Amino acid sequence: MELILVNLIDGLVYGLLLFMLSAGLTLIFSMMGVLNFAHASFYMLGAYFAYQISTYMGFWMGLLIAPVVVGIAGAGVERYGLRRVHQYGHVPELIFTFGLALLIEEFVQFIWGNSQLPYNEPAILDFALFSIGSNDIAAYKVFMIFVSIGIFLALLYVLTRTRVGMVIQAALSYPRTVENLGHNVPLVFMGVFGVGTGLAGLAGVIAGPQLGTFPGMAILLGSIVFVTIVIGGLGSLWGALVASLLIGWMTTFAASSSFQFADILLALGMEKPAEMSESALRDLWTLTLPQIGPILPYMLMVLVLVVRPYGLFGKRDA
Amino acid sequence: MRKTVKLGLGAALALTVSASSLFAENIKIAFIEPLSGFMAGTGTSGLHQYEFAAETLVNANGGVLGGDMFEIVAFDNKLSGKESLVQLQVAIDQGIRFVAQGNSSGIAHALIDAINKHNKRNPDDLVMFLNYSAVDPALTNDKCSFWHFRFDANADFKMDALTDVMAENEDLKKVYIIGQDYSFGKAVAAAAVSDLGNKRPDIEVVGNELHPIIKVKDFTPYARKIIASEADAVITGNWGADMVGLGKAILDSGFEGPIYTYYAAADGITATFGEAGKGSLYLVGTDQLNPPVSDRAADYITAYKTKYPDGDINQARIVNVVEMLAKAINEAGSATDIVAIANAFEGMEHDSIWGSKIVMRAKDHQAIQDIHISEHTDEGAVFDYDNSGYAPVVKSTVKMAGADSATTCDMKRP
Amino acid sequence: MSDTTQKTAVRPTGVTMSMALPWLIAGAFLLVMPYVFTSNSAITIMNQMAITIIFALSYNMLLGQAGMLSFGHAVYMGVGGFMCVHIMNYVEDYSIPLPLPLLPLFGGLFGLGLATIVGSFSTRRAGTVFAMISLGVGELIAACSIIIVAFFGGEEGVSGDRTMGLPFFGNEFLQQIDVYYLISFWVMLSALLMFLFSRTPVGRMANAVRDNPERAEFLGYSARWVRYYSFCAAGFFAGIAGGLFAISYEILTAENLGLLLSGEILLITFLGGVGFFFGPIIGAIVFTLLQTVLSLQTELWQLYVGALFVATVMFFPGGLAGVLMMHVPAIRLGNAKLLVVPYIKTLIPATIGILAISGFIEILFYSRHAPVGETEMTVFWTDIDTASIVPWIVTVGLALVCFWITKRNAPELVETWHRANAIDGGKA
Amino acid sequence: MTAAALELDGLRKSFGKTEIIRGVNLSIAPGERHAIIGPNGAGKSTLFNLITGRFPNSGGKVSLHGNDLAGKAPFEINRMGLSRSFQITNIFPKMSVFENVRCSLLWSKGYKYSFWTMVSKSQDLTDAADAILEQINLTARRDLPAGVLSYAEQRALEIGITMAGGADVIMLDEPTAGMSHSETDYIVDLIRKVTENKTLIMVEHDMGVVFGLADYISVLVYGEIIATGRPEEVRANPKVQEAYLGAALEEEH
Repeated sequence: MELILVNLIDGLVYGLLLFMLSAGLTLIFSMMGVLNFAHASFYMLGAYFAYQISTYMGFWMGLLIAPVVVGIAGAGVERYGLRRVHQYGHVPELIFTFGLALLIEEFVQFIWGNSQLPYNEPAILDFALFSIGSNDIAAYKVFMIFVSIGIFLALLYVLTRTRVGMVIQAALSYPRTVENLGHNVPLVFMGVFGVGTGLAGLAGVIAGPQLGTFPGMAILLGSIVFVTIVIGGLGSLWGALVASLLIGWMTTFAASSSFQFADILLALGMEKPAEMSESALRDLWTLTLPQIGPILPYMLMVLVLVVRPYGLFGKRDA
Repeated sequence: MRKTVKLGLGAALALTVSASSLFAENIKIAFIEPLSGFMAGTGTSGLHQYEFAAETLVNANGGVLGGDMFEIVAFDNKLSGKESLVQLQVAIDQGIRFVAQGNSSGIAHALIDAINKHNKRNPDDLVMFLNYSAVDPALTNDKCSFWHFRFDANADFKMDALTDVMAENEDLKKVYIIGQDYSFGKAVAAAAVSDLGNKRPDIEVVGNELHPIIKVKDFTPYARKIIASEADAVITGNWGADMVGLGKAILDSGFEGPIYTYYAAADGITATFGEAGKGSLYLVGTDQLNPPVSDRAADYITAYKTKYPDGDINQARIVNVVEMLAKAINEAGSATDIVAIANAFEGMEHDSIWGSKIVMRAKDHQAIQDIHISEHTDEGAVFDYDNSGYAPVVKSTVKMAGADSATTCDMKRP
Repeated sequence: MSDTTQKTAVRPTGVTMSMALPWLIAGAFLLVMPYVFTSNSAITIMNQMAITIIFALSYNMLLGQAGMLSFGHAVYMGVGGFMCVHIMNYVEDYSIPLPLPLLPLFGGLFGLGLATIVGSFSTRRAGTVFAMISLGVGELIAACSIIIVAFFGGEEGVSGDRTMGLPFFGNEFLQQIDVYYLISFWVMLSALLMFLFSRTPVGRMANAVRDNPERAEFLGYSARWVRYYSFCAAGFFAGIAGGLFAISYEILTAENLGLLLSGEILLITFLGGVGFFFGPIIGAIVFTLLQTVLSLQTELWQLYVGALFVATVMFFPGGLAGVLMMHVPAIRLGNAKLLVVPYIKTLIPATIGILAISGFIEILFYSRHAPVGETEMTVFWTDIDTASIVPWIVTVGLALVCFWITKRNAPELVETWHRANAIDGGKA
Repeated sequence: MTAAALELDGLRKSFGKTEIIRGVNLSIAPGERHAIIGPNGAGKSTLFNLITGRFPNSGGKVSLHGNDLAGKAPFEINRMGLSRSFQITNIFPKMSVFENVRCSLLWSKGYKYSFWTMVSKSQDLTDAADAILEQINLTARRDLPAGVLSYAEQRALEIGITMAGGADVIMLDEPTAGMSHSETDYIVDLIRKVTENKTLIMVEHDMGVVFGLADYISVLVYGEIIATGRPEEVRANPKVQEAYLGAALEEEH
């Protein structure tokens, strides 16, 4: 019971982190039609920039400055790269971001090397806030929850209560119409791309100390972010939130469960082979749920797409 | 441009990467490791250690066979089996007879498989595999080869030594085993279960878990489970980011007991754990750096750190590889007669700079040596890692670990 | 009507010399190559190229011909390859009289089999849905490769021995050169078949569905089934590539199924150019060279490859093949010679400028990572001392000067380009 | 009596709460040339999309030669002998003009999904495609990418593609939209030429075209047909004049 509560909190932390990434991506994706493969690379840049800033000015300045720097870099990429490629169509755009992801990874390795960076939680948050059973809940985790929820509320406010937000929302549903209404769509695109990548950068800043800061962190998270927004439905902020939390809890509970596939096989009336190494199904007999936890979201995505191609909350075709 | 690759760009582009050797008298060792990509740090660090060892321990002393110098030739395998095989072929075409590799047992399997086939099909052009850190036990058991020599202790030996030490701790009642879901992770888990069962049947294995390799983003749920299981100690074979992620999650969740590891050091890992890992992280491995065993060892490390201030000697057995290869070549009297060199290796005894005696066991080509259990700490860390002030410091030693262990190796000799 | 009859009269339906010529040249080229590059490693690299060519062509059946963006194409090559290694082992264990050259066919069949299953639900829609399903399925099967050890062999994969089959006209395929000719045969055959496929009704309709699936539906074709057949065919040829991989390397591992390889083949195909049949061939050759030869020269090769991709996408979305084919109108008009001088005046300084930048990057990289006290390195066959300021100034200065010259001469090139492509050409 | 070429029976379509097509009944005899007119937003294109299976209908029935089309996909309907063009030019822009036509011939020539025959080997196919190019006057543009043709040429190609498959019921959605007078005349001649002995259903705004081509006219207003008949009858119908025609005719002049 205690473990379930702890898992709920942990899943929430991870889910909200995913949301910060997928919120930006879903905005970019649905407005510009760009599958931004480099999105997680901006997340990585956030962590690296924040580390660099934190060595001079401390964690908090890194938290403030790094996302802005990442956002500006993202806007620059849109202005001087993506906008040029946009005329060729969506596949070249995707390949552009693909190449960009490669370049950013190389850039990071060139500047900071290949090793893990000692980017850690600020001392002020490096304590256990409370315990559930013998499990500590680190203060930093609670801090992450607050930052993510803050960002969500801010996004919600901007999108539903401001003029810019109205334009963006309209563009989400009717991308072509907005252009005809005389809005400066290239500027909106640049802004959305900048804000989206900035959000990814912020996610990197706060996730870096928790999940590690190393050159592989972008690849590790890259495709799961796509999975999230596809499951949630493109263009739907609520969908992104629901899917993020769903994936967060699903992977967390899968990892901490001790379900064995042997139980299914037994239930199917199969007999456990005496000599395991001879059995063709030996891998199934020893398989546990935690072993496949991280690939569950992919299964879910394939299922969702086959049954409902526009995702859980999407209105438009993906 | 990499200093060690002496080929002109034009020549290489023309694909004539054949034996156009500018240094015909040099004895070349092909170093096939990831030199680009996310594992490049480990690869480059290994390359520096090889170059330094060849330079200071062999070449500076007049080389082998009365004047032949060692030369390390680097090949980037991009951590890919396929690329390793391509680069192996390039190396063989350059007339290289010695192949050194160690990161990833999967690639080690691919390489030795290819070398076996090559040697069978080209008996006049033999190649030898110097495995300095791939620890999958199968390489010196079922899959053993006459052309393969392992200088690291294999995963079973290390677990044997580790459980020897654990068995002495009477407070230990419950142990949790967690590892990456692939051959090495499974080998560690299997060895831990069987060794603990033999040595301390009263210790309960409260968890035996595999997680997908390099796929887990957040290790917290695994850590929660470990704590909920009320384990007193954790054993893991994780490396790289999986080690950092798991270790940090366990420590953050309030785990108090020891975490026994294989690879929780260097390449940024030591610095990342820093103070948090002190008193919790233990490492099992060969070669003692801290405290230094002799002035010679200390001088060697100091010289290395002077040359590479950002680097560490984190794969110290490389020194043993280079010294023993020099010895074997001298004994065989030839740098090209691979069979004679292999025969010289078999049963060779060597006093390592790191204080251990090393015996290259003839029946399976597995080096038998001391295995140490070290603690991640800043106390007595004379030679720290990652310039962090912390390093693994040896706490206990198992002499000539696994010397009388059995092997399923059925060595086929030429 | 006379016009029509004339047109069809000059367009005979048999195989003409002009159609067969590129294939004959390619065949002759393949035969001669091993006499030019004799070393085993060169042959291994050429084998790798040939395998990548089939794989890339097969990928382009999806992306270029049928407009399906896949992130999981490696799976079909991998599964075909794994099956071939298993068959190789059966041949060895049970002495099955199977000659090695037939093996890739089995790879193809298993690739096809998997594609028929996955395609049945993934090709219902194109676009993002197809792309994401391919990503999901790719990830699932890649994950299986680690979990289902019984079939995929886990981390160390499955290895076999190609020499255990029935000797083929006395050849046991001991050496790479024997394998080279086997692979050459298959690469010619597969490329020809894939080319012919694009000329069949399904192949033509694949283009139509790519351009406008809705219109194709109103012509009586189900876009979904057209995509499905293209997908299956692509799976078949990917499987053949997998079978050849199994023969060449005699081992398959988890990386053969991974997303990394799937992404790589996307980049290769795009680099070569998706708009032309021969585009992926160029991409495969160039990328293999970069991967195997450039990586011998510098640790930063991925940086350069990444930059090359981004530059290609930004400036030449048609890929390398597109760049080549851009010149066809000018050549047809007989104006190609006009371009020679402006090209020399812009491209040579541009090339030198780019090389100077890469030299600068190399010096920077070296000076950051070199051991203390070591300052001598070799860049472009020149021994330099990184402690001295001269090489830094030279590379930066050279780059600036060269780019300035390029920028100055570029308008002339653009102008000449327009002139060369105008009907009245240089005469005006 | 043979079944009507196309019969609509109480056809309905709603988008959300809005009902766009509100019970359309229409019967078109084989060989008839039928025009559907109506003000903007009357639901003409929607009606087309319902008939051809582009949208699913919310109620009612469509039959082609007496066969119910319920649940049929566009490609199945096409195979039953109904072909359509689009209001917004809908061709294969990257393929050559010749390829465009050849692709539209493939199914009707019985090639189906075959991957064992070469299209270029079939003299029959090439001749047929060239004949259609001749008919639509695009022989000179044969090998150009369709995307670079002029607007009128693209419309001609669109019609060529539509009728190439040999369907006997042809539906054209505003074939002359956006054309100059001379271009319109060219297209009208073309339509007359290629729909010889076929059933033609078209949506059109240009009354000159409508009265020049159609045997029968239906007037669609707010999703309902308010009148059907010979051109002169419809012209004279006061309801039509009130609802639509008058205004439209005024606009004309």
